[in-house]
Amino acid sequence: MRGMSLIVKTITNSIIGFIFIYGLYIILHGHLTPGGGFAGGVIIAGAFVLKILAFGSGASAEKRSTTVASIFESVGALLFIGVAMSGLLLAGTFFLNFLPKGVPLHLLSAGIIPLCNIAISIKVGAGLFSIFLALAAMKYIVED
Amino acid sequence: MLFIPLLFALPLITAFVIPILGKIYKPLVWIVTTVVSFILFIIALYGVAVTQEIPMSVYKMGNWPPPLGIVMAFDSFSAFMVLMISIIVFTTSLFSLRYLSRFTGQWKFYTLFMLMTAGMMGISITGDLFNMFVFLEIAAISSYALVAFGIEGEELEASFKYMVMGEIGGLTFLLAIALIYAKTSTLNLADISNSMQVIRGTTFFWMIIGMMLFAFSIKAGLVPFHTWAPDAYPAAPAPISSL
Amino acid sequence: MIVFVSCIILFLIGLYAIVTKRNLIKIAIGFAFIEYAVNLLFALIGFKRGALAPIITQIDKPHNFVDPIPQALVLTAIVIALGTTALMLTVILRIYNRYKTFDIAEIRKLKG
Amino acid sequence: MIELYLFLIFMLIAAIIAIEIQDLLAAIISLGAVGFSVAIMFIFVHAPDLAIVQIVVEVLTVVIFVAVVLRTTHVDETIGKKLSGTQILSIVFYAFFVILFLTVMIRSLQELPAFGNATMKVAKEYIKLGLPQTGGANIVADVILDFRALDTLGEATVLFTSVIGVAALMRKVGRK
Repeated sequence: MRGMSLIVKTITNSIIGFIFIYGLYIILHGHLTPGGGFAGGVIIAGAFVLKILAFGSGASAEKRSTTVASIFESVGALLFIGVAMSGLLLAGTFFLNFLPKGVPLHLLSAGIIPLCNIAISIKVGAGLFSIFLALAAMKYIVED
Repeated sequence: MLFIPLLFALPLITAFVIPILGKIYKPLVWIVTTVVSFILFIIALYGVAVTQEIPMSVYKMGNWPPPLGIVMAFDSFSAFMVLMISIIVFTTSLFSLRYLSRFTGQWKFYTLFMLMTAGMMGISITGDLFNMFVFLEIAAISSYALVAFGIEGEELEASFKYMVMGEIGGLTFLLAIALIYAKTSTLNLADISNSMQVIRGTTFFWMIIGMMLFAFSIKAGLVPFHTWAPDAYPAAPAPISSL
Repeated sequence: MIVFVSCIILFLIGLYAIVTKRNLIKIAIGFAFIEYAVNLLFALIGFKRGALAPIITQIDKPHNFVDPIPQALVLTAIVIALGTTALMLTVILRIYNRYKTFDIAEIRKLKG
Repeated sequence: MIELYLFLIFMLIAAIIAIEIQDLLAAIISLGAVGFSVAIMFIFVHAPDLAIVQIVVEVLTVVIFVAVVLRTTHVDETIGKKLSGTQILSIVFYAFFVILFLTVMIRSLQELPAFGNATMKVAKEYIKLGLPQTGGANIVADVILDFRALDTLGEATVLFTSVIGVAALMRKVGRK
């Protein structure tokens, strides 16, 4: 049997959703409460790490997740710099907070800050997950 | 003034795109890198032309006034630095193709190369102390990885040695930033030099100067701290040694 | 004053590991300590007695907050430290795979 | 502030243990103890953002360290061996350096504002302008993602760099 014992697998299955939702909460409320894109991204990456540790994975699955993670990482980074560049292109200044500010203390407020949080969380989650895969799970990355 | 953020944003975007391009069609990576470094060269030439008319232009990130936001200061010295960097980067990427054919994983090389370019561009134009540290670390981390790119024994050892020296320098710089912030309560370089005039001659002043000198001389490989350099240069892939 | 000096002592403990230890993992741990020391010193600099965490919960009350700038900078510094630590451990792992030892004295060229 | 001093002492003891112990796994656990006490001290100085990030980063650091040690060896063979000449020399050098550094450092730390009295020249502006001009209630988030967003872009780039670097260094063969 690959991975850990049945008890670990069952518990993992039942809590992994909660970890995910907690991470999403931290990301989306980054401009109102402590936390933010980085912490939430790491928590979501932690959910994937837990899944791999509990269930184990084959070499092909690891190769596939490395590819997916690296694409997600690039996409997150591009989103972040895209927010910055759209400030430059639409309003004339790099990193200008060009969106409407909204009602203070509400979820939909603070202009570009929640967008940046989401972009950072995608980038950081994917990046740290691929560091984990490279250092802990896989033997080597084989170039094709 | 629009060209100033492009100097580091363009290589950053390229670096973020390359991992996707590398999965689609490999030769595209080299073409994109070379084209981008040529565009950078043109921007740098334009920047030199601008400094002939306006000697000092300040770009405010996010339109925040100087002590609040991060500013980029572009004067004739930084124009010269940017021009030098872009020339080296362009020629290096032009001639890197044949040299790199011996290595595997070439798109990773080009990603790190572009990140290093972005870091060095950022160092030469930033006007904010902490931002300088961040760009310094981008350039440093990508160069540690590039020195070890061939993953042979010598390269790994050189990279580790370089990493130990470089990180001691970087963290000393961060400690100096913390102490300067505690004293002056600002991070803008112009502001800091004004405040430093006031406390000139105290122990604190000399210690900060010493720590900064130590950090920069490690980074630049000056005489007492040059021990990493002879190892790192031959070990690195030849295009990187040129930087 | 005492809190600042304890941060400096942690800095010196980390530097001690880097300068005198021969084990590569111990050197990496030393770097982690230096990073913690600088981050902690930075966060302590921004502390203000009797002030609150810089998060606004009620708009109309007067705000008495600790300094938010060191917190923002340390946030960045922590992540940078994570990046360097990961890269350093990768290099250490590859060095071990090649020489089968963590001892820098046995890895011929790393001496000094 | 007595709790802060207690955790500082705990942190220093754990740091010394981490450096001198022979079992590398135990050293890493002590590293984790130092990191978590740093996280708790962040809470004492009212920095909840930092505490959260420090905790998640610490977990990740410990996981990476343990992964590397489990793939290699967890015995530090160099502890207990006789000190070599270069080592004795570096300890002597280090002792001189510590004396010099501590005297200079303590003298210059006395010129700083005392603990608990931050100057906050620029920070006052951030607190005043944070909510009205950026709309974020968390001032730290305002600073890192709006006032000083370039730093955060740099931070994300550093992480990207190290991920690419790890991927580049974990290739199976370097040369064709």
